[in-house]
Amino acid sequence: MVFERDFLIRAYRQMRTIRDFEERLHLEIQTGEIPGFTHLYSGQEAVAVGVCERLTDQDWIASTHRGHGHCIAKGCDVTGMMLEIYGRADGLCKGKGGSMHIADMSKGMLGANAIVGGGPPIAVGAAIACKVQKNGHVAVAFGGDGSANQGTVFEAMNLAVVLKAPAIFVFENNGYSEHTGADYAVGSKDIAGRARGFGMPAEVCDGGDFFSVYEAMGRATLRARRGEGPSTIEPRTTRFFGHFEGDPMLYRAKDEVARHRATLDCLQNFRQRVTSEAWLSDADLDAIDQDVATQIDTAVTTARSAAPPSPAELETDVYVSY
Amino acid sequence: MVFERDFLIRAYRQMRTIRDFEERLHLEIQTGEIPGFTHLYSGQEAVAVGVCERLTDQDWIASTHRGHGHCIAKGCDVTGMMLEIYGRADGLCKGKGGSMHIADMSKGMLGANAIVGGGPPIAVGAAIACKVQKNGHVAVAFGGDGSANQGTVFEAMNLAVVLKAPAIFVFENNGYSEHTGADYAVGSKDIAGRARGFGMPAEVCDGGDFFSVYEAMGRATLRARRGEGPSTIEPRTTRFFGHFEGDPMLYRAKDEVARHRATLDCLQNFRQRVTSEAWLSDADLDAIDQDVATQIDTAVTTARSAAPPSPAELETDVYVSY
Amino acid sequence: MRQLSMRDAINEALHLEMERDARVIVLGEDVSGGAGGTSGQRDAAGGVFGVTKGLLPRFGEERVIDTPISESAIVGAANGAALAGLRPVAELMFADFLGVCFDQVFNQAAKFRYMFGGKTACPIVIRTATGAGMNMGAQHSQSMYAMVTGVPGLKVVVPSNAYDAKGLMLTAIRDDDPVIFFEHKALYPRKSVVPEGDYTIPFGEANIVRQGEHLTIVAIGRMVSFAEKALDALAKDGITADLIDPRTLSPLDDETIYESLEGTGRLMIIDESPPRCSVAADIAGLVASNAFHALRAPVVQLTPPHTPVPFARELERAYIPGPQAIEAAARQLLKAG
Amino acid sequence: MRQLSMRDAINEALHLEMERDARVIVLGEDVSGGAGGTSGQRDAAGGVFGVTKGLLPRFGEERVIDTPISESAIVGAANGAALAGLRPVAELMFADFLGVCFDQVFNQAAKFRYMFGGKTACPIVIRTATGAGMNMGAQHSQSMYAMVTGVPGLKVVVPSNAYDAKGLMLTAIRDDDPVIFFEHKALYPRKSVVPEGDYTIPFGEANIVRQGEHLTIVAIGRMVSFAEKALDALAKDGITADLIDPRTLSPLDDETIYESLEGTGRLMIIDESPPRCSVAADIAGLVASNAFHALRAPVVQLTPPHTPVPFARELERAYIPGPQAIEAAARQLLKAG
Ligand SMILES: Cc1ncc(C[n+]2csc(CCOP(=O)(O)OP(=O)(O)O)c2C)c(N)n1
Ligand SMILES: Cc1ncc(C[n+]2csc(CCOP(=O)(O)OP(=O)(O)O)c2C)c(N)n1
Ligand SMILES: [Mg+2]
Ligand SMILES: [Mg+2]
Repeated sequence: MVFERDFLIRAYRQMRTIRDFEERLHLEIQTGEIPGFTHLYSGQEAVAVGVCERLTDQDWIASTHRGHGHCIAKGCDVTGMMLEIYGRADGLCKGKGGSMHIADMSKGMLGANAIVGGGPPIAVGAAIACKVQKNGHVAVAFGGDGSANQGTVFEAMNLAVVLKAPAIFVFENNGYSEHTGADYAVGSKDIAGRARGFGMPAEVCDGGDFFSVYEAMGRATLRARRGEGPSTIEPRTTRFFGHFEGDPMLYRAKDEVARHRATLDCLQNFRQRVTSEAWLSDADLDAIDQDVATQIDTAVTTARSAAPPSPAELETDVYVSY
Repeated sequence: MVFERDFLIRAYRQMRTIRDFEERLHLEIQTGEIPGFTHLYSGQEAVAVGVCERLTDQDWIASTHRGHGHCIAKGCDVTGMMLEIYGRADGLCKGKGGSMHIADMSKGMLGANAIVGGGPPIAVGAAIACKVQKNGHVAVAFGGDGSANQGTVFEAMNLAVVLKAPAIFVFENNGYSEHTGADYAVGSKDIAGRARGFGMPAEVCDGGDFFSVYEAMGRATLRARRGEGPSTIEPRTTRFFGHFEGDPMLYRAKDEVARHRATLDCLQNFRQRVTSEAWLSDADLDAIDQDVATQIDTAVTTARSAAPPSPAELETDVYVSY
Repeated sequence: MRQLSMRDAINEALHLEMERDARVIVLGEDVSGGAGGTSGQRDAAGGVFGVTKGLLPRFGEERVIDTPISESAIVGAANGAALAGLRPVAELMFADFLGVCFDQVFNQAAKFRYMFGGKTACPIVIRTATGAGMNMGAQHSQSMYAMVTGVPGLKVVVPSNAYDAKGLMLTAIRDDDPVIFFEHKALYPRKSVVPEGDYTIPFGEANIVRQGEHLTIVAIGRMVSFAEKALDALAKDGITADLIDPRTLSPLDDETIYESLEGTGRLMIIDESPPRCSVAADIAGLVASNAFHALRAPVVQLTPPHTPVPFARELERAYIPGPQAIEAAARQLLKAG
Repeated sequence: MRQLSMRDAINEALHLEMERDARVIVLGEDVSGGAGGTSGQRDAAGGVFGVTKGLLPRFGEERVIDTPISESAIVGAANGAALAGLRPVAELMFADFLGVCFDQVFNQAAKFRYMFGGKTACPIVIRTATGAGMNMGAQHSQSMYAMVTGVPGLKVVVPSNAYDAKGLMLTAIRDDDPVIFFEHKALYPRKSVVPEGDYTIPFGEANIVRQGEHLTIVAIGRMVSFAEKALDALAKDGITADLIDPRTLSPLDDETIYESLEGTGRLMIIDESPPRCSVAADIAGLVASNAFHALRAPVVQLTPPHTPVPFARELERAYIPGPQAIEAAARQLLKAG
């Protein structure tokens, strides 16, 4: 397997952007300036980017409460996102949605979703649209291990199989749903096996390794674009922060995050791989790091000083017409 | 395997009672005297009885829209049921429920259910109660092949696995959900495989053969009563009438029902088996047939002339107190 | 003039709009039927009430989609397909099944546009059978429209006759917002004059079914025909009323009600759903807030009692507000002051 | 006297009743937390709002049940366990999640007793966090109580303070009917005097929080404290009101409202949910029908607009009826005639 330099650079930049976005948010949240509650994606970057690098703006994704990574990977404007998270008038959703409801149809991003299991039926609908429109595009449903217990998700999976819809289910198994371990709540211990029970191919992959996710997604998109129906992939991954910002993580071993940061960091993994293969140099990557840091800083600075929505905005955008 | 005479007689009587109840209803419905719409169970008797002969009044079942067979097999009063289906004051539910809502807690019958997928979560709840009460009882969720696509059912299955609840899922695969074939709507072509995907043992059995169902249920109840958790069985069966009374069955091959009546009749199968094994004689069985015919006739006669509920009943039984 | 049943009128609207606009798809359980069956015959159902009959042969399997029993997936898929550019018409076989898919209705479809800052639309129609009167029991007979009328972002349609049903359905499919379209089971076979071809009825414009002077009656769905029967009886005593059929509950044409009240001063609302937080209560409340000075007597809310829908014929009959109850209540109201 | 937060008051009620009655179980997502975690620590959450903290260590895993994210199974299991003799308290983390389990609430729990001819009961409590004010966005901030108040067979409780919350929770668990218990997120940390030990507050008895002469204010949940603030300001101008907290919306103590209106003639209802088919509309409608002659001015329904709950601080603040809006509306109402 050989990868183009540009491809690798973009993939790394995307992952780094997510990481910086989230690590910075983690700090900014402590200032109290950011409203609501926020679920950070740090640690899982290889999944969002490994998946979305197989997609174009015309392909669709449906995301979750932990959606920032998916949004960035799918091409949403980073400053627009930051503005939205701060609840500003110029946010991607005019400040009306917030962290859990970022969407951008022009990028094929069907929306984060604050309802666990809300996204997969929507993704299958987008996949049906691709079929009707015969455009060769696909739709991806992101979900966590916890979402793999929600009935709506199974319905979506079966419907996709029945209709041979070009849908791909990505279950990011980060080991926890809120304060509960996947070992407990996922009775089968394995989500891929459930998907097979529904009649679709499914594979577990390494969510800490961009290339592993990218490869698995390649098989899934190929199948979907050929009209052969849906697939499932279950990347095993980890989150570096609590379920939401403020979570004391009493359910995790004290050193777990530190260990995972040391050993399961997908950005480190990526750097290691691409430099040891001599596909990219450390300098290449450092330059990206620099660049991204500036970009995120600008986004935060912009967002902090941006204007809130005017109260007149309260009653607009409910209907197209009423 | 040797069976007690009394056991066989009771099993046959139960199956015959269901058959006569339903075949008679099929006729009576044509008089226009029976309100609402009715789903007949004829053809599937071996399932209800094969399952319920493993249960006592202290075990629970949750039933479906096609519930008459389950009710009878679980011991509900046949005349009370007939009165209910006619909407009479002395019906099992005072005429307030009707065909799709017959229940009798004293018999461990948690209710028929007009919502596909309504019953399984309820059955799991009853199973949890058995666990809390440490009484060794179990709860069975009946459902059809169509119900195996409803998200609530999967949630119930996973929850039962997680809690090791003494629950048993019985998917009566009669090949159709309303006007749609299971081959189409059940994407995996197999329900048992789904159950395995959720982490519980599952087996397909012959729903036309009382003994096959009874054996499979034996394994499932043993496991449940031992505290080892839930199981699934998928009896393959057939219904002799339409989805509801009045269904012209355009989706079924013209001769399908006749063929199935000739070859897949669980009552004929049973008679054949027990007489060829010389466990019972034709005379034994004929006597039961006679007896049941009289019983059903009495039930219908009683129901036809029974009084309707008084309008004063409209506003009672909404709350225990309000 | 040609008469059509409400069933056929809606069917015709679906045909017309699918013909006109390739983005329209229909999906639901047994909307054609026969898939996976042994007869090989498709369109074996055309919907359990026959409303989607003939669509599959005409428009094919890709646009007329039979689904498993998975209501959350059905409505959710409609939502996703709408976001992706189609105009789906999803069938929810009975309105009572909102319980197994309500999230996709009120948290998703209703809120996308607002949450996403007005940058998208979700043009779906959810067609669903509503109402009591066929002894279908507590879980197949409910009038659920209050629950969706209360949800900002949804539009709610309850036609009372075949003519309106066709025109409102064409409006619904062309509307860019999510619409819940309630079809009363007892009205499906009821015929009225229905023109061929294309016509639309705007949302938010009540139909003044009759004009009169002594009271104002607002009736919803099937209750409109019952009110007409009652008014026929009352006419013999010279009692006449404005009979207002709102047709859409969201948006609601409350102005027409207020205007009528200026003349009559007396209001009766007839609603087939239980009384608490109902559309009847909603309208009574609106009037108490916005047309209080026009009122000359207490508002009468004629609804079933606060109970589930009973099964037995005698009980269900007592449950539903019928022509006689309406007539009696009207006479009572005219005495009140 | 001892002060407790509403969170701790409800927690205490749960402890007391689980102690007293072995049939009481608690189930829901993370009601203890830590199951399957790597720290080995159970009770790692005690509910995401901490309301069920300490129950697992005291009552064990069999009675304090952590579940997967499967709300239909949670409520359904509560139903089944209730039919089988237990008294389950199910936690629905946010009321907005009614969408994914509503069938088990309104088609099952609510209707068992009626459909089964009065021969059984379904004594469950569904505890759920309600309301806006924490910038949690459109899908985590709704006030859903109208939807369940409209359902015959359910009882609906919305406490406005810690004292009531404890007494109402004890009543709820002992009640033989299904109860939906809404806990406002913004009230969880709010303290009031809460006696130790056992006391119950009957359903269907409003609390007259203040007595006054110029108007009647009915306020629900968090709105009660806002109304108090407004009344404090109005008192400076000698304006006083009966402030009525219904505490339970079903059953509703409408009589107390009518009685108050006999004295004041003016009614304002403050409800945190959007206006259509809301509890505000319901009460306004009831008054229009049953206490019309007491009314001397149009009823004021003070609610958010017909929109989803917005995210941004400035918008959410404008969305929720606050003390200032209440004060202004009261002054307005006193001028109306
Ligand atoms: C229907 C529903 N139930 C519960 C919640 C509360 N909740 C939000 S995130 C979450 C855990 C999700 O776990 P998982 O799917 O593994 O995703 P992760 O948080 O690990 O990314 C829960 C229970 C919700 N938002 N929606
Ligand atoms: C939630 C819900 N969706 C749809 C229906 C309508 N409906 C009633 S029975 C049925 C088919 C059920 O098929 P299956 O589970 O195979 O049971 P069978 O009728 O074959 O016994 C359908 C779609 C319903 N009652 N509830
Ligand atoms: Mg997770
Ligand atoms: Mg079937």
